[in-house]
Amino acid sequence: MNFDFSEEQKLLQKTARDYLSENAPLGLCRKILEGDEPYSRELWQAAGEMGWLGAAIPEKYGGAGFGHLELALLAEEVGRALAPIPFSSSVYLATEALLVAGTDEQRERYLPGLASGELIGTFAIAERRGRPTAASVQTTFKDRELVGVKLPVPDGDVAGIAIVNARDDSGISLVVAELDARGVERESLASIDPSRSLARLSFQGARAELLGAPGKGQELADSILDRAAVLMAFEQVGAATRAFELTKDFMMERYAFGRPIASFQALKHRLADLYVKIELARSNSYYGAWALSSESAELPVAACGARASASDAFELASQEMIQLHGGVGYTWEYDCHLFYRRAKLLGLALGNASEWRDKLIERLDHPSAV
Amino acid sequence: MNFDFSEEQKLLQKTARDYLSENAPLGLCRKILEGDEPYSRELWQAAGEMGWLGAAIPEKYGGAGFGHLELALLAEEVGRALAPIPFSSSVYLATEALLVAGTDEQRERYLPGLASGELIGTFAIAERRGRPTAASVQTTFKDRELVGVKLPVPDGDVAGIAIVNARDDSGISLVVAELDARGVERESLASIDPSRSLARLSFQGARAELLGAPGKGQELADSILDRAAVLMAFEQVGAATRAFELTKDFMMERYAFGRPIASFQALKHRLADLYVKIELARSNSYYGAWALSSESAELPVAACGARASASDAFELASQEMIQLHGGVGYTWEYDCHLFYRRAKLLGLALGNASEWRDKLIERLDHPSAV
Amino acid sequence: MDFNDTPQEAEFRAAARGWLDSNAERLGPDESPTGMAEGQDREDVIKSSQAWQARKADAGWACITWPKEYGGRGASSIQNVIWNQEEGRSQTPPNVFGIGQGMLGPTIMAHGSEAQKSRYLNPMLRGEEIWCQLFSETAAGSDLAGLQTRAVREGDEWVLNGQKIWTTGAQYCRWGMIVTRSDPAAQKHAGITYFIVDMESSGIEIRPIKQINGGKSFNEVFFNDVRVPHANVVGKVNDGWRGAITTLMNERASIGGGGGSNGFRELMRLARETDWNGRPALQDPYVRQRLADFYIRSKGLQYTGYRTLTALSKGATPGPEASIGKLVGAPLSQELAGFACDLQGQAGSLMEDDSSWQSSYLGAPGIRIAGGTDEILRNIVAERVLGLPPEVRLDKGIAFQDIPSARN
Amino acid sequence: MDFNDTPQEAEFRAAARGWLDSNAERLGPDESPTGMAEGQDREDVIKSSQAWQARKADAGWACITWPKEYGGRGASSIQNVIWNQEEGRSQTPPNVFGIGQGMLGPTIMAHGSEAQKSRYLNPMLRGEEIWCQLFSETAAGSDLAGLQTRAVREGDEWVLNGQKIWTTGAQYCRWGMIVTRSDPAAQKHAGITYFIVDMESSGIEIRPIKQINGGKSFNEVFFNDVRVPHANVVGKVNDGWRGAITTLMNERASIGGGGGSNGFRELMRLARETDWNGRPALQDPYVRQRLADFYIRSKGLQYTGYRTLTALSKGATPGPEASIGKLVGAPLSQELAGFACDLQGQAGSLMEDDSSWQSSYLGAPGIRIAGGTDEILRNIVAERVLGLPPEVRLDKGIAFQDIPSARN
Repeated sequence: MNFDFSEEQKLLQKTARDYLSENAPLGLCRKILEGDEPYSRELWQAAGEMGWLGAAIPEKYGGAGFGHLELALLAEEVGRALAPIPFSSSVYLATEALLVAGTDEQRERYLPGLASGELIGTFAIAERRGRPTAASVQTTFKDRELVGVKLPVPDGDVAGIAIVNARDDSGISLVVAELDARGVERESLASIDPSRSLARLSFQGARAELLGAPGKGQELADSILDRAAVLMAFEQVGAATRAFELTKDFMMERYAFGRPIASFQALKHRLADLYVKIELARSNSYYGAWALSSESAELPVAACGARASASDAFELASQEMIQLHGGVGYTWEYDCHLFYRRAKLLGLALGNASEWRDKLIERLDHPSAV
Repeated sequence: MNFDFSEEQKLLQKTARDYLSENAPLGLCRKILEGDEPYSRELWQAAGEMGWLGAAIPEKYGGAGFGHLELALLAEEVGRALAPIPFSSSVYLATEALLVAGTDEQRERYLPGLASGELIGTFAIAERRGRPTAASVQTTFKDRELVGVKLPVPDGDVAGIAIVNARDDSGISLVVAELDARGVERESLASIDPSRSLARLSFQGARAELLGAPGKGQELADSILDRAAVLMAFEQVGAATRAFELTKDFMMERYAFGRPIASFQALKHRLADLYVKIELARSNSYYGAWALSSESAELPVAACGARASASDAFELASQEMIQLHGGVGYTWEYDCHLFYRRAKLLGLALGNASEWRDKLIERLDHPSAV
Repeated sequence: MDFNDTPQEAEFRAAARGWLDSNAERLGPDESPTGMAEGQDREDVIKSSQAWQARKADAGWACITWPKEYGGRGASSIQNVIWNQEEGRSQTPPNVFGIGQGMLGPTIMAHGSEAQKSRYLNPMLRGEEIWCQLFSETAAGSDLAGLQTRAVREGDEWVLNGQKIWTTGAQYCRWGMIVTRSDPAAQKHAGITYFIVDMESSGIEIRPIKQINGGKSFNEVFFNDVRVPHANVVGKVNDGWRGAITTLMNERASIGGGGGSNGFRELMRLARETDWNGRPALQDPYVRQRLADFYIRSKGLQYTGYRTLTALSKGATPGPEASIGKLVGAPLSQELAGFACDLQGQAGSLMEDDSSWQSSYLGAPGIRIAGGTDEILRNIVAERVLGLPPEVRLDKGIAFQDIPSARN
Repeated sequence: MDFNDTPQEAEFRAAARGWLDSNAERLGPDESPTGMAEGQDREDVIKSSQAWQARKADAGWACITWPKEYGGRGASSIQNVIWNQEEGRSQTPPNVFGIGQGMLGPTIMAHGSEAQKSRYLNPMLRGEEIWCQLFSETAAGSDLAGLQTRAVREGDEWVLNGQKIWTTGAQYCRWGMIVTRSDPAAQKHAGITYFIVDMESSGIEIRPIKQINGGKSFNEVFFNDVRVPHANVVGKVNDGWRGAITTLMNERASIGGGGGSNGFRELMRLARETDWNGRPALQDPYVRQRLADFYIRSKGLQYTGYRTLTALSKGATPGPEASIGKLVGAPLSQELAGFACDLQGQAGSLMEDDSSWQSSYLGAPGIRIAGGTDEILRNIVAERVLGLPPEVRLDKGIAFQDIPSARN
């Protein structure tokens, strides 16, 4: 039984944590949140140089060739830092899509740029409010041209390529579209977390090409989402843990009635419950990482457990963070709201926790579908 | 604004409470639970003599003619006492069914006996595990004969009549069947709360007669269940309140670490939350009582709110009661389990809380159906 | 059991409605009175608010619960509720006098000198002078009596130094009431003095606080050698906690019964109009469970408010039970808004406008904190409603200055 | 990251499995070892359990974590887990020695006299003598150090009077270890003495406790002038709390990793087979949400157990983190069983047999209390895992006899 990361993997994680605590304090997130820049270009470039963006990309495509366990730990650190970069869109989604479904030619074309950070990718599947189904996809792909509107698209304002699901003659297919090309219009949209951007992408006959087999778009999207779900779970667990630690530290320092507020039993029990919730999410995420890295048939089930528990844990942590800080926690000046906003954004990014719970039982009920 | 019971109604309630605390201590419930008697005949007889059983029955049918507000308060007291009598089956269900749908002749035939307690009635609609629909009713009514099995039927072992839903040529209809007649077999079943009995009723061509219009069984059953739900909510709120009070008293008396356990903040907050939950259930139940007694079109919605919140409140109260008593709360000797068992029994008796929540939104969505 | 006024209440309601109908426009069933929006010209709002207040005062409809000798009409709690209901159905300007009229005026009546009563109460009632409350500090919120703003006597004056926070409307207030630490060597509750302070004094600096939702309705107020005449002490020196308690009790009493809309109807509409896995979300059994739970809690609160009103109507005074309203309502708002975001799927993270669900989700945490956190409210329910033993106190029986206020 | 043994672990597992396969029957994948059912003939069970224990002892497979000098093999924590896994896959009798071998034996090794070690440890290891733990009292559960059973010295003997509760197996135990109050004038933790007591002494009365689910696995044990030789004091007089702590730490350590079945698979089956509003309950989105939540918590526990095992495998010793298992698992069992009842509709209140959901629902509250209530476990997580400040203690620094133990 070795249900833990290796010493080398932990060293990589520590290096990342040290780098981020030096170069990406929460003030960096705040700077993007309050300013006009859509993301931190410096941090993004550095992440590319350090091999984080290509952690799971084989060396022959310009990646670092580490693997998914390493990537999971990097995601945890990105989460801890609330790093204001399009990491999830480009790395968990676009890159994984190409790894899962790209032709060799497509990989050669895009992966080196994604690994270095020169190219940002994203995954554009939402079209309207609610929980989508295959039947609700309106965007069409015909004669190699995309027509339709996707929104919101995370990081759609800054991405160079988008993986898009669209309806064609064979059903739903995935395609890859270059976003600086003719026939694409982008509009930035206000985000509940302005440190991470959202956009509307309008495709008006934009050129695109198939990614993976025609008519397999739904299955491929599900598979890509499963992979991203595990990585996102690590990002959420990382952020939840940071929120928890900051809250605990605050409560040890903050006195009321002559003693630290961390000494009040009702608050101690709240912290204990939150800690337990985060630890269970962490354990579920570990299992997801094992399933992802070992290409296990259990991935579809493991991804659901990791994603649902990590979403819930981060959301609760961000809510408790404000509440247990009291009045100052509700001020713009304190960092609590950075976590509160990010928790909602990440919680919705790949479908909310209840969608993943629903999928979980569906998959447990039909093991053949796994 | 007079959202309260009148002084006369409260006096009736106080009289009932005094009577029950004298004549139906928790030991009476325990006696039935541990013994072979299916219910307390003495208490039942007394309840008939004091007019409780006929509280909502007009005087011309032998009732006390008080009304439903009075009945609601009596139900609260029956709940407080965990009275081991077939009150809900006979009074909330069978009596209400006859009041709602009976012909004058049927009322004259049955209501005087139900009011005095000489006759016990029940409502037999469950046939199998799960949440039933009209389509799942298997019992048939043809040529005035019933064929089918109903289980579990609360108090079916001691009832003289049962209101039964059955399939006939016109759809689902309600019928009334006398249970001592030929073609009826009864079997007592083990109950999670042996102070209240459950039975299987097998109808093998038993004589029965229509109650209400043919084909209207589903609508009538829904309407009867709504009325019973409000009354049951009072019974549940009464029991929850008693559980709460006993727990609070215990925690004031019980010392650990040199102080009463009621002084530990985490436990204080638990009690506060439980109190609030019970008070909200009480308020929802008040609204239900108003809707029931005023024949308001809001009854179907009000009943859902009263029932769901009262079920949840009593279930939580019964669980917290054991937990906050600690080890002794888990012994047979203490009374906590009487509440724990009763909460589960009552919570399932008319359909569980989630069924009522589901109905609530269905009804709010189709106000025309109200 | 009915929802009708008693004959006396109906008579009072008719009188109130009669006056309101001749002096203001009646709102339609779906209209709400104008609120004070962010960015609206504040001076205009205050002027129209003052004009309306003066009109009410002239007709005897201002501060109706105040005794007649101070210009009120000695109205009962239930009459006050009725008046508020009726005024709420009229198109009237936002009220900016609540803190003074509801909390500070009654404190001055109870503890102030005759000179203070005759100087301050009438302009307060007429809305000519607006008041603010200077209570919370950065390190004294739930534990208000841990306040550290210093007051030192110099002859006939006191010199104030320190910092208050969460002060509503400090920019446009003429007067404030401030609790200060006048004797750090006394026990915690025994060295507090309560003052009326001229908000135009030199040494006062007001800075708006930006909240997490971007709003700026509160302020920090800094006191830097601010001089206050001794005549402005409310009650006795070092006995200010007694007056502060009066203010806080009136704050609680000013919480009305009833429980307004928390957006349930809008959530039903959202669920009806949102596709969820191929059908309207409202048809999804899980969504239904969540919605039903929100409805039941929200109605449970509303009906609890009816019970409170009934008690008031029978002559009771508002008690700590009113804490339930905020304890249930604030987390409910947060859950409901968060669920509404979730129901929108990925689009739930779009921040559309100030009245969106996203905006409510950002605003909700403040409601769970302001005016008593969830945790303080649970303490109040536990101790004052249920009679459970108080917390073990480590800050009793020693000088304030010896109470630990930070690690080491 | 993998689920394989290290080479050393694999070697140990092979050795264990080798011996087990030649001495017991291997269970099929869906079989469980025989448990001790209510009503089963207890003597037979004990005899077969003792026979199996002796066989293990002869081969060096008894109490493998004990040092070699006491008959164990000085095995590591992870080896112990592996052994338990393998033994659990064999058809073996229920183990009735756990309290002695897992908790009391290690206490005697740490604090006992040489005479005690040589007299008691070997028969304990071989299963020849069964032991029980006499700790909790009616008024000393979560606050164990509040115990009141008196021990008074008379020459070379001590006289014990009082009452213990929740003693497992008292009827068939040869020896017990009991904590007593030997000096009520000392501070709470300073006047406790720990004894080995002969359960066949006169003055001991054992009464089974009936639990709410009808079970009777625990007892009350009454001590009425029970005489214990001074030689049976474990550790020093009045210093028994130290030994008691050792016992409790070993209790915690004996909680294995892994988290067994809590009935999720059975609940899936129930949901598949139950009609809910016209279709299988498993198709209902609300039911799915509840099931998924149960699954995720249950798997989260199992994987947390894997993390603990991994740490053990790397040489760590079990810490207070193990408290999470019970803190999560016990309420989960109650919710899951309660939900299963609810899913059956009205039929959910039928009490069918001892293995029904109804029976689990009645048994679950006990799990939330026995061996540390939810609340005590939250304290442990808060204080020992997270390092939050301890509770304010009113029972320190004064004589035990002066600590309030009841109102007035």
